[in-house]
Amino acid sequence: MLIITLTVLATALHIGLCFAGAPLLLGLVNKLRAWLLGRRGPPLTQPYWHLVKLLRKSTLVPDTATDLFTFWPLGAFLAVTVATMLIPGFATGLLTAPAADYITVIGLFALARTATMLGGLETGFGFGGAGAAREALFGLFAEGALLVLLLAFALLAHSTSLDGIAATFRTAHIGISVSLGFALAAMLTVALTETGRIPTDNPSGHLELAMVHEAMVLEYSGRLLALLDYAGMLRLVAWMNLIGTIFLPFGMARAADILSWPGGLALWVVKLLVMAAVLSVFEVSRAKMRVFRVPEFLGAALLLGMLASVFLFVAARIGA
Amino acid sequence: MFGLPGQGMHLHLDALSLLFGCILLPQVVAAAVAGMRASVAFWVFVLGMALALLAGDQFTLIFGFELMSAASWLLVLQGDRKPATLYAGIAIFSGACLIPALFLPASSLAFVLIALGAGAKAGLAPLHSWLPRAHPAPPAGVSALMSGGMVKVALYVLIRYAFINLASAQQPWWGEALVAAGALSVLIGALRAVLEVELKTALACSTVEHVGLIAVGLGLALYAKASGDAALAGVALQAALLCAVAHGLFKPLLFIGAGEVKHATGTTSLNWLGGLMRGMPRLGALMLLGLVGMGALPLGPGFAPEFLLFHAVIGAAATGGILARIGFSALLAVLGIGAALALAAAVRIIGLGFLGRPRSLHAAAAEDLRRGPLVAMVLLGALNVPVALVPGLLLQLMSPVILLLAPQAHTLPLTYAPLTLLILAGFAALAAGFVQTRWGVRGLQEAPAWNGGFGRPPAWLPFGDPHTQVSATGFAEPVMRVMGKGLLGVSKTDPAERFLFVPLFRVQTRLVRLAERVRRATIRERLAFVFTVLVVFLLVLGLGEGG
Amino acid sequence: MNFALFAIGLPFVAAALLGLAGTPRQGAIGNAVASLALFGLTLAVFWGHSAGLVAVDPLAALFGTVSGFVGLTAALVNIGYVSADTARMPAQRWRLYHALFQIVLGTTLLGLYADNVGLLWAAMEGGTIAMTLGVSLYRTPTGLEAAWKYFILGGVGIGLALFGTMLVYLAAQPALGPGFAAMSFTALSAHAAHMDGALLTLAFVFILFGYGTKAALVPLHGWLPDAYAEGPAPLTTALSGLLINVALLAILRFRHLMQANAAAGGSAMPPGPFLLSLGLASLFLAAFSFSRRRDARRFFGFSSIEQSGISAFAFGIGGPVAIFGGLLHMVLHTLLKSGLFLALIRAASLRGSASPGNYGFSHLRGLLQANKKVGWLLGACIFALTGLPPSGLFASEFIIISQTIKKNPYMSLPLGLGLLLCAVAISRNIGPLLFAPASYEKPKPAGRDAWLVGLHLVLVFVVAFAMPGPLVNLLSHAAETLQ
Amino acid sequence: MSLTFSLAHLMGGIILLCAFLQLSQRRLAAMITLYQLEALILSVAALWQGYAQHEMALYLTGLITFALKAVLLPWGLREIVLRFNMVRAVETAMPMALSMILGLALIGVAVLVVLPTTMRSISLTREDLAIALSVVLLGLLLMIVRRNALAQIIGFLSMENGLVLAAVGMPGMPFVAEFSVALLVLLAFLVVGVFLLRIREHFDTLDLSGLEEIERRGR
Repeated sequence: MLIITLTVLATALHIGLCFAGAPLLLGLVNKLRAWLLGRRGPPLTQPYWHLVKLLRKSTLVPDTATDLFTFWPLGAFLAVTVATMLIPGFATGLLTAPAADYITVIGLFALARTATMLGGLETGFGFGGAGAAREALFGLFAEGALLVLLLAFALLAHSTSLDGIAATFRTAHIGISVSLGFALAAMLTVALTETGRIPTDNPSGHLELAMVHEAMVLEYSGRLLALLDYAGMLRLVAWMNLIGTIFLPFGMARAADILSWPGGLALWVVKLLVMAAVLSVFEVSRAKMRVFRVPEFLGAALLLGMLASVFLFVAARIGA
Repeated sequence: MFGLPGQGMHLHLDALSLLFGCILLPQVVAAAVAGMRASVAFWVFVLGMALALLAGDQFTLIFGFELMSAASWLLVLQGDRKPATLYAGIAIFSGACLIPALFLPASSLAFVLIALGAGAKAGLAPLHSWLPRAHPAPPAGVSALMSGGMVKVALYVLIRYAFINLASAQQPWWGEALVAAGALSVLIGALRAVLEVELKTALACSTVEHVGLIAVGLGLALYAKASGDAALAGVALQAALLCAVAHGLFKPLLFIGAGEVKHATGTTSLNWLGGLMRGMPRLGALMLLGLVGMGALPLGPGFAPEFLLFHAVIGAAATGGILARIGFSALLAVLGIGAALALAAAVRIIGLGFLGRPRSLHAAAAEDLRRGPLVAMVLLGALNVPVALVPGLLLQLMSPVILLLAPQAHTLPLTYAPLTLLILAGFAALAAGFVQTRWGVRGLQEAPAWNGGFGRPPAWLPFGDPHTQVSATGFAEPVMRVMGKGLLGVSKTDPAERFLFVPLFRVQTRLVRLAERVRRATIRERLAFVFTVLVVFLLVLGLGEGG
Repeated sequence: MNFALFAIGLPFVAAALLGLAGTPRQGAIGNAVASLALFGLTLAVFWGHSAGLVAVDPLAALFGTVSGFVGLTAALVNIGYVSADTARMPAQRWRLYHALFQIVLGTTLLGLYADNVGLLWAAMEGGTIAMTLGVSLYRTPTGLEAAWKYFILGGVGIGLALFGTMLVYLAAQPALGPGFAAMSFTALSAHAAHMDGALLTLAFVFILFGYGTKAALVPLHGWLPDAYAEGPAPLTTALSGLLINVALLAILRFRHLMQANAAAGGSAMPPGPFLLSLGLASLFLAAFSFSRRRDARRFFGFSSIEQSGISAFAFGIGGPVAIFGGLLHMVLHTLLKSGLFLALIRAASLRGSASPGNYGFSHLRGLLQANKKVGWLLGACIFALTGLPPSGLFASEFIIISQTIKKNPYMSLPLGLGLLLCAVAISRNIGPLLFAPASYEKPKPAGRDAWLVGLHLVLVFVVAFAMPGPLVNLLSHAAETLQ
Repeated sequence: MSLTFSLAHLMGGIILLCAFLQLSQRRLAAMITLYQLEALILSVAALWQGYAQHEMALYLTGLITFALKAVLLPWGLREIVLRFNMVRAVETAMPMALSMILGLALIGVAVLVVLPTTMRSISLTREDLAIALSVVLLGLLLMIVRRNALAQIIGFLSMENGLVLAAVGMPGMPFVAEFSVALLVLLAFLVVGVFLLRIREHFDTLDLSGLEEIERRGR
């Protein structure tokens, strides 16, 4: 009984923190980027105000759009939300753990991407279409890479559920192996693409011909745009959670024993901070690449993933 | 009594044929309702499939199989004369491969023949390139049944023989070969599904992809059976069979819908459609359901099979040597890319066919579903829901089939729980709604969209200039540029045609010329033929008996 | 009483009468009446008993009945043909035509019923001569040329057959000694074991070439397509299939002698290879000759070559079941092909005239516009030729292929390939023939005798898939004895 | 008895020689003469066998052969030659020498084929059979190497002589007369066929190269 209540509590806490903190995390990243660029940058709470402002504004619908226009942002938002709920943050063994299969998560991200693409095609003008086409292209290699990576993890952890992977990686001493290095590199590549950061896409750039994600949401305004933006923030959190869960599982709390929560929470915040810092440093130090170089970028990630699983085999053979 | 002289015809029903019968039934009903009721050839077609499924002896099996081919050939012929001959060729080829295979003792040769025959009929690479030509030709109901049903019957033959009748002689490489063919079909099928401009052709290509998925599952199961891996066999079979069920439900839905698009707009070329959701909302909604399945999106009917299939591949990769490891990780990559391609294809069909602005006045003036097709599509759509939401239940229903195919296989409960996801999504939706109502502003106001700085369209284009929105070709262009050129070449011709059919036709023409030369022979030359052969025979005789 | 003698005699009497008097139309009607009586007699043969030179075994009786039936339907369609085409020939030549019609039937029955190699040979020669005259009946240059080919090739074939027949007689000497006994099939097959094997083999080669010419096996087929295309349709196409049957049955019987001798340890070679090679040659030559045919009757001439090749192949495979398949194939093909030609005559007369030269595919295409019934019937017949179900040929071909796999697996590969090519080549023509958009014409009546084609088709289906028990026993027993 | 055989051999040999010489002839008239000789010998052989075997049928055969083949047919053929004035040489399809070599080879084949057969207690020895077979094959060869319809007929006729030669040797073989008569009907038809072809003003020559109408139309 107690355990159940604790699990429920932990899950609620996880969900609540993720949802509440998502804008903050984005604000943090923007702040750090600004600092690294030598500017003062917007306040940390800027994203919250942004959302509120959008909620207050009235929502426009292009006259050429169909009735499903309002549906796509909701779809994208819901998909990301569910993904965020599934991916463990500060603790393992959450209520959602049984459903939290890696492949399901990939599917949910694909679902979100699909909804965004359709939203981009909705109005029937050039930019949305171009953005959707490019997004579809990126999706190809991203999914391939993610699946190949999963193979590496599953072979190590003998499980494809995120919880299982995290648990195994935390307890069993896998150590720093070459394959995990490859896997991490590949994972980061895919994460950058999926969250629409530099070098594959520029979240702050609004040059029509270059943008991908922005192009698809170009026609959205008001609360629909708020939904989309909030979904973007959640996606960032979700990905950071994913990477944290798989690659930095140490010190994660167990939902069942309340005593391990504080440590877990603290470590989780630290992990997010570190990742945000790394992300902003990386973004500042790199320039956006041409659209048709992105597939090569992701293809490299795919190959890295395959290498990872192959090296695992070798490592298993040489007993390392 | 009816049947082979002196032997008659034997029927026999078991779990496997029952399952495939269940796959077939709704499509048949739907196709009949959708307007094929009156056609005799259609019912002969159905009869052939039923006979093939219920066959208790080789004659009945081949009879039904070829009857199915013949009837569908006639239907294709009525639709479009061009692909009919190729289709007849493939159909008879599969018959010519199957008949020997049924009589040979259980051996690898028998399996190869079965795989060739059934694979050719199912559109398994490299013998697939007829399918995107032939399946779109007949009326929608028949296309639906061909894509959703006939292909399954071919797979049924493959399953029955590979798993049951030839089980005594099975080799690991059977599975590997099947997996390879399946992977190839997945890649080519999905890629072409993204590139094709014709709606029905794109759907047919996606059929090739799904046949590939099923073949991969079956191949893995064979491989597991041969290497005695019970769990893997179970999950692989689950994947294959569930994929067959799902595909048998959403593909006919899509084909019937495509037929309605054709009926309403007079074309199925995505470059002339657009904005149909406005004129045909019901069709749009049903197509959306089907396409969610085709794109293997979560909460759709197509996701659970992919999910299981990925698990199966991962499970297979854990076993075997370094080559198997490399091979299976490559397979996983191919499946992932294939899934993403299928997703892109689905997005393309929805986004360019049903959303955005019409690209032609026909598309703008389209009227919604007729009654019959509506009923058919609603039926299929309703049947899609349980596959999408309670796949676990279906898998339990299928367990006897799986035990029939792989007696030692044991199956695990499905870890993909769509209902849970729905509940979570419900919570989130409630929260979002609350926030909206609490702090947000209600109401939507229409405003002209910014058309990217293009000039005002002429008055006779009520929906603006079609050329200012992305075309189907344009949407596929990045994929074509990155993958298409590599796999299909610039001309977008299927490699199977380039490397298989074209050379064959060349040989055939050469032989025809030879035959013509013989026919042109004068009387003297004909006498000379006779004479030479006679002398040859006599020589054979003399030497044969003298020596 | 011996109905067989009446059955053989009737046509010749009728031929004499029809040849002497009557307007074309009267002749046609008399023809039909005679054929009807003949059909009755061929049925009666089953119950009559016969001995001596004309001793009918059940197999012969069966094929006799089939021939009678085909003759009857052909004669019925012939009425319409004649009355439509009267103007093209003077009356006395029409008389000749009707006489020939009956003579062909008579020689066919003689060849089937005769229990004597000499009579068989004589019958074949008579048939050859009658057909030759029939082919050159219209006196067109191409017709004369076709007739000339028929003369030369058929004559040579007949000569070789005669030589073979004499050799058989010679080979039977050690067993049966001089006299008629050495020429009767029953006696020969009873004493096959004691015949001179080497001589018998030699004889078989000549028989194969002689009667193979009549059965149009490649490379002896040269006369057939032109002969089919140039003569008056009911005579040279609908009936000529019957002579092919006689020739195939003769080959089968002689093959049986050889097989029995070889089986009994005689010095005869097994006959399989000869038949297999000729059969496959026919199959493949036909397969590649189809695609460039412009004249429908030539086209189906090649298909006849293909079909008799298949039967020869089945006989080459040997064994009761394969021979059963071969015989079944012969029966089905005879019924089907004659029905097809009747439909073709109807179709051609829909487009004007059914006289030679009006059977070009380009001339017939888009039949459904002219008349749905005829179009579908013709399409069904052509489709049935491909051997895909529900065509009856499927059953026989299935039996043959399965036996081939059991007996001689490697032969099943070329057989399957050949069948595949032929079926594809044939099916290619159906589309244009039925559905091609022809220049607009208003639908014409199908003619009263179109139902006959349907009757043929139904018979083919029933015989193949719902064969009555007695027939099964008859055929399988015949196959047993002739294996 | 030995006299019977030796005489039979002798006649058979002469017939074979005639058949062989026909290959070497360029002019129709010569061929016809050779054929006439052949038929003459054949009738004599038939009569001789009839005498040897006391067979009425064989006497009949011999008479028919003499009357029709040795007298009537040659006359008819000569008529045709004169009528169409084909006295000059007819063109051959292959060099004389080659055709004769082939002829020799064919005789070899015939012997080779007949060799293994065991003739127990039959008046017709294997040599006779070999001769008959060679005559048949030579006749066929003649039909092939001559471009002229008439030459083809002559070839066919000599082939048929070979048949009758084999037939008369068979002890008590029924139908011999009937066979030869039936064959003759066929031959008559061949001749009539030539007339038909000629009567039609279609082919200005009997050279068969003018006889490929259908092929040229390529149906």
